[in-house]
Amino acid sequence: MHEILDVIFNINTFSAAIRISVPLVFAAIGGVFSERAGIINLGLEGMLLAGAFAGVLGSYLTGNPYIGVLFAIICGAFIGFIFALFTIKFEANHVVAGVGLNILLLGITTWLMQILWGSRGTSVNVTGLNEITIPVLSSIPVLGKLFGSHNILVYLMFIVVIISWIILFKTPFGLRLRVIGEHQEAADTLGIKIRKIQYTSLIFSGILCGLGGAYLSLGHLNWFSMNMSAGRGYMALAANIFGGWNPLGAFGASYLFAYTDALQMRMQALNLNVPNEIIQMIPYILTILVLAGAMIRSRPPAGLGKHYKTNR
Amino acid sequence: MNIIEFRSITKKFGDFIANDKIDLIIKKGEIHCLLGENGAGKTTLMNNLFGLYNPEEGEIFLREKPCKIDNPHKAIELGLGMIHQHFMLIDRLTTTENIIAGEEPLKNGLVDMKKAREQVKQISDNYHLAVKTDEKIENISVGEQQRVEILKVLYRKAEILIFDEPTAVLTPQEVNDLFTTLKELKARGKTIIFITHKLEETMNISDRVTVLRKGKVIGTVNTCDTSPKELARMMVGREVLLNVNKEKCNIGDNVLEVKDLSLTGKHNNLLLKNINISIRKGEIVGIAGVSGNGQLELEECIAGLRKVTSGTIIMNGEDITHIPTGIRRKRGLSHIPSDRLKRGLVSSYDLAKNIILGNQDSFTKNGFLQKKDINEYCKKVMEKFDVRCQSLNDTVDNLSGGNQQKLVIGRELSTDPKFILAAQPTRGVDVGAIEFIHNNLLEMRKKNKAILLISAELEELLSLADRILVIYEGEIVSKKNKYTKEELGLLMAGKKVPKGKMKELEERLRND
Amino acid sequence: ATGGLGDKSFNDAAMEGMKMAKENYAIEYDHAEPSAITEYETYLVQFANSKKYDLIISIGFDQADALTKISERFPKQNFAIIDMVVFNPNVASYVYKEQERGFMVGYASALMTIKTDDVRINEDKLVGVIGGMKIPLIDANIAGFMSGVNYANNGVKAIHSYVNHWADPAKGKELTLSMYEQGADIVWGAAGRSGLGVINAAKEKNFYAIGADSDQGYLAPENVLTNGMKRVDNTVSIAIKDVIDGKFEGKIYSLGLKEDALGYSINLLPEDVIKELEIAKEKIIAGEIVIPATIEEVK
Amino acid sequence: MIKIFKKHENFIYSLTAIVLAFLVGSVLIHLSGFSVIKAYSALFDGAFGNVFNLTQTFMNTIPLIFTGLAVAIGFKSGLFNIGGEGQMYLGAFATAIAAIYLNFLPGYILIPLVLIIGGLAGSIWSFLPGYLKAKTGAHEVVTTIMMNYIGILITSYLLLKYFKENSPIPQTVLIPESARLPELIEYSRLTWAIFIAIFVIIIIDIFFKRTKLGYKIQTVGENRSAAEYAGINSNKMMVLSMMISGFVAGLAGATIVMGVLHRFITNFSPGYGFTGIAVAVLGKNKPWGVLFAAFLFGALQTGGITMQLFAKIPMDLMVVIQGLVILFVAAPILIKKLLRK
Ligand SMILES: Nc1ncnc2c1ncn2[C@@H]1O[C@H](COP(=O)(O)OP(=O)(O)OP(=O)(O)O)[C@@H](O)[C@H]1O
Ligand SMILES: Nc1ncnc2c1ncn2[C@@H]1O[C@H](COP(=O)(O)OP(=O)(O)OP(=O)(O)O)[C@@H](O)[C@H]1O
Ligand SMILES: [Mg+2]
Ligand SMILES: [Mg+2]
Repeated sequence: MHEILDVIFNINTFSAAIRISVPLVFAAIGGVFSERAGIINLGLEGMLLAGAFAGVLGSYLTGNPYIGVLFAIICGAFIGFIFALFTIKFEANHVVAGVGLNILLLGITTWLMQILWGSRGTSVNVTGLNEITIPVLSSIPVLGKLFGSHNILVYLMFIVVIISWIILFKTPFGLRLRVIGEHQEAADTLGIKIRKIQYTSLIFSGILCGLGGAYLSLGHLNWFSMNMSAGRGYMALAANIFGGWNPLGAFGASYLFAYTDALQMRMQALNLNVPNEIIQMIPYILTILVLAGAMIRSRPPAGLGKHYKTNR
Repeated sequence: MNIIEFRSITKKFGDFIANDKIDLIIKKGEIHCLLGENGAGKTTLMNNLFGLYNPEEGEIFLREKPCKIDNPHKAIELGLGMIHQHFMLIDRLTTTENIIAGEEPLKNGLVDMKKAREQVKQISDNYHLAVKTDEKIENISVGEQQRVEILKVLYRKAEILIFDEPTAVLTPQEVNDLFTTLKELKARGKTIIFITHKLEETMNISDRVTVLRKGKVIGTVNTCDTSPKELARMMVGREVLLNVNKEKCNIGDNVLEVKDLSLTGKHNNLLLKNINISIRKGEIVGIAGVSGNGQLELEECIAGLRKVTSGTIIMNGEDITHIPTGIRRKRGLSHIPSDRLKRGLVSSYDLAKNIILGNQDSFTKNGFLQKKDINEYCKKVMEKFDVRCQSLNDTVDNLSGGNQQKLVIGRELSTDPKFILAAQPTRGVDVGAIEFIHNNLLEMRKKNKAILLISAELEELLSLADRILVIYEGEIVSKKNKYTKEELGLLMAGKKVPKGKMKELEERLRND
Repeated sequence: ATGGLGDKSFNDAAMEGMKMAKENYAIEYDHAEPSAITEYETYLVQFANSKKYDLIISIGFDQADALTKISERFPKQNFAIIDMVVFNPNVASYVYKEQERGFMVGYASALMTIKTDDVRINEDKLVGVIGGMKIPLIDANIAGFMSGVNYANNGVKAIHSYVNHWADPAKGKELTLSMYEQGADIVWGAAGRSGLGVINAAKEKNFYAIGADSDQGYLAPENVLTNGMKRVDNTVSIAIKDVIDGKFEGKIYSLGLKEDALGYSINLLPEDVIKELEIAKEKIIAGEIVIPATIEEVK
Repeated sequence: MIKIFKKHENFIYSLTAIVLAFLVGSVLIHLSGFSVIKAYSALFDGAFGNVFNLTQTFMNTIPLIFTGLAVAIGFKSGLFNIGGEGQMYLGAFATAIAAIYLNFLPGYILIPLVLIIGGLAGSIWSFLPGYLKAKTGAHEVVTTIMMNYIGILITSYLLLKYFKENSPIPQTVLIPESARLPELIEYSRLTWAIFIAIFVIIIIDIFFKRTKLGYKIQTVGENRSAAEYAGINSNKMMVLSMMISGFVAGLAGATIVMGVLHRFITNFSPGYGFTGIAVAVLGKNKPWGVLFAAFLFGALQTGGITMQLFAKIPMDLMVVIQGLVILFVAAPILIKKLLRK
């Protein structure tokens, strides 16, 4: 029993959870910005994947992983824009557009991989992101272990969580965005430039997913692998909902998924007398229990999924 | 100065012409009333002005210069402000947030909420428009919501204010307050366009009146040169009976009894407090009150859409307090809901599918819906209740508001109910339709049905109800057979009628 | 098969075998990558129907059902299958005694993890193995690994876990790191493309990884201790040669250490360990050591 | 002419969208140095070129019909069931186990019985998300995603622990002949499942168009407040529609086991449950629309095989075209704009 408690409270578990959570957090907050703009985003999965691909491509072409990250950002922004174009301008059903985007991007990345690297499965290895050790912080006992040494995207993630929260709840942009997500017509009558804000928000969403993808391929590993997002986009969507369409909540939910996953990995190796599959289920069962039990009843943005047609 | 001039404005929706070559002049500093039936094109015209719609033809001159106003942002910059017919408020945001969104005071790039609050407070003091600055919209009354809407416009320093049917949801006292505000605005040099269906209000407040019918201008008159009768004729195109004929009826046994009904809300607040009502056969009992005082909750409790906290509801001698809605309907409840689009209709369904909503069981054989029966029945109801549409396969969202309401009423009155719960049955419908609906309700009364009429329209209550209960903050504060309008208004606003005044009022009643 | 091409392991090894054959015997080949189990049959029919091919090779155990049917339907066509048995006269089946290579790398790990003067080795007597998914074929490897560790009988323990995905290298890496944190300094990844994450983790934290199927040493020359070799490339190449030489036989080839189809690669293994391994290998081939194929039996 | 256009407006838009997707696809094919004509003729040939290919197209269509219907049914009550994958696994598993243990029954009893058992297993798996949504408001998107993972793990656990065939493969033994769906054409693996699929389409179509229960479920989806007003228990309806949805997803698994694989094997699905989402929305959540969309996907998938084999064009371009089809079909406004030009 104490073995289990040991892993539950082990600092390493918490620290691993930070690493595991990064792509989820980026994508989940990407989800927040999209859905606060009223656009249901099932395309997170594809956006993550594309970001991962673009990151590796950038690093492959230039040898500089930071340029890879820049590629991922640009790619994310572009896909965010395309998604906005379809869901807003062409009034596509958001769910369909998201699913379509996922399939499209899976196909494109795999296809390009064959052209570029001659393999459907994995790209060549490229230069990944280095860990950065923060001098003072890393020598403090617990905090140092948790936050002392990560690559830049991990630190960026923490910044993004806080900045996103500030943007959403403290800036004019955020206030307008929240108005739009609830009631586009009302936003219109307030003289708010709905389209501009929606597009900006979705592009931002794409950029965040791009960063999440870049973390997978450049931060955590240093190559691209077919379909390497492996369902993280859907988990991120769940985290966005679970977290109440709030960046802090999305972070919390992502971290919970990641923590239970890290826990599950460690418990597998304990040779407990519990079937391995049951241990692997822990993250999923726990999520359901928390969601059903915690009575977190945040409402989705009232205008989510709706199209607003102007008569102009 | 002609502050606004519409020149031959035409707006179409598909083939339907909502505004047909409208010419209209608004003078600076006047209160100009726009009058017209449902669907006459009033809102559409104003939306053209406010940049929400772009007209197909015509020009708008602002301050005697041609202006292309192609979005609300531009309209606001030009000093226009609009208080919309359907409130444009975000329930989950605070009043202040609602007011400042789009034009936020800044501090270091962030929204300066402190300053925002101060500014809102300042304007609200200045114009006597009291609002709680940090309360969420979902927690404030409709009257206060409207004040927020006005503040939104004033905050944006509008010079020209458009009010689209602002009085539909207000008590007489609130209407008076609003009119005071309007006069004050006018005194400070603002120009006001005021849309309403109500002739009396028009006579009261406006300097000039323009009547629209079927998308066309019928005429503009000076208010001092006209009369309600004339305006009504201009609106409808025929003489309208402004009063209903109510015959005496035989009142029978108790049909519905509500005993000590109480309801507490989420935060343990009392929404309804010891409500007692009894309604007999052949009787219309009215519930008067400003919306937001528990009418909706009462309606939902009686309909079985909400669990009561304590108390009993008895229908035809049977305790139905804990019986689900469906069974209540089978035992003879009919319900005209206050929000027809939210509750009473499924807007994506066609007419036939809507006509069986709530009666689906009676049109089912072995689990299958009987299409033929339904269509026949639907046709019959539509004929009887004059629901105008192109075909039974039309979806309801293609019907005009008045026709939608007639559909609901037709459905609910055709099932041979024992008890009719009619909530705001004429909300937002025009004079002609009101007349029709009132006659149908009286018809039901004549057939010995028991009717509970929940309404915010005093005229409606006074002319239809046999008895009126006034509800205020979840409590029945008064129960009488006869009231004057003033008295009702005071009671609805939670004010006691002063002793001396009471005598005078009773005197007047006797003389009536 | 599971994980798909680009795993730098099983599937790529099979492809390698094709290329080898092409070079050595001047053959032509086509290949296809089905994306679902239900598609195997469609592909096999398409290949067989075209009558262009002298040999059709199914890579991966889950093609057995499809191949059984198709080989009956096209009795004149030669087939081969890797990792599973199909009892038809026109099918050559190649199966491996997976536990044998598991044993070798497990034994090697146990011998290595006590050499604490190596910077990549810690004090803990713990080694690990990570499977792609919990399926019998992988479990045979794990069981072999555990037996090998037990055989060393030097107090070293083995832990094991599963990625539950053949192609999620990020998760493979995290799983490896979790083992490393728990004290394991040698981790074997038998997890398709997810296994690439195992090697990446070892490289990053500077401990030992063991590769699978092919020699993955080039991925991290300082950290890939050895590889649990499965010479799918040779097998494929030999199967092709048999057809060319007219020696094709529809029988079952059960391959292991003895045939050199399984084994370990030298990479970073020191002399003394290799010596021990060779002794054990002889004993296995001689039948003196019997290795269980399921984890339950090891326990 | 114009009248005909009006009547089939949506259909024409969808068709144009597909054409457009192929046009964009051809640019990509050309860019990567292949012959467009060769590619598309291989694709067409692979999907419809001969009887065998056609049967393979139909075979690939069947599971998508079921999972697509499952998603569509969820949508009818306003619920987004992403859990088709897990429900299908449970269905397949239960079907295989039941067929193996009930092998003494004659085919005419066994086949319908295990089919229903498969469906019910799917229902059971979808019950919890529906129930939690109704009782606690737990968002079904989150819970169904989690149930997918749990479902796949649990079938794998039960299989390995109790039901595994004696071989290194994670699969059950073959189900008895009597439980297998008869093939329509020898060797095609196109079985009676196609009729079951069409039968289910008809049933679902009638269910939502003609029955009271269907009407009630749909009303909840269209307007929950109105449904409650009409005395419809919306919680009950949501749970029910989730269970029907799960039942149909379970049938996807059952028919694969009974018609194609003849046993349960882990990892058997390439994501039919997820593709079902696209199929449902592409088919506008209408049963016959789902058939059309599933067939399109099945054809692309099957044709892609020939394209890959004989035109040597990577399968992934097929995936790209699938994605484009979905995107373009989702955006009729785009098509309208293009058509007007
Ligand atoms: N967006 C729209 N699309 C199509 N038709 C519309 C639209 N908006 C308004 N209409 C139609 O245009 C006509 C004029 O509507 P409008 O809202 O201007 O009437 P109104 O005079 O304001 O009536 P009410 O008193 O009911 O508010 C109506 O027939 C209405 O149904
Ligand atoms: N959104 C819409 N789209 C298409 N047609 C509409 C729309 N709204 C209204 N219409 C059509 O416009 C016509 C006029 O509607 P309108 O609201 O003006 O009716 P009305 O004359 O005011 O009747 P009522 O008094 O009963 O409301 C109706 O026949 C209706 O079908
Ligand atoms: Mg109207
Ligand atoms: Mg209006």
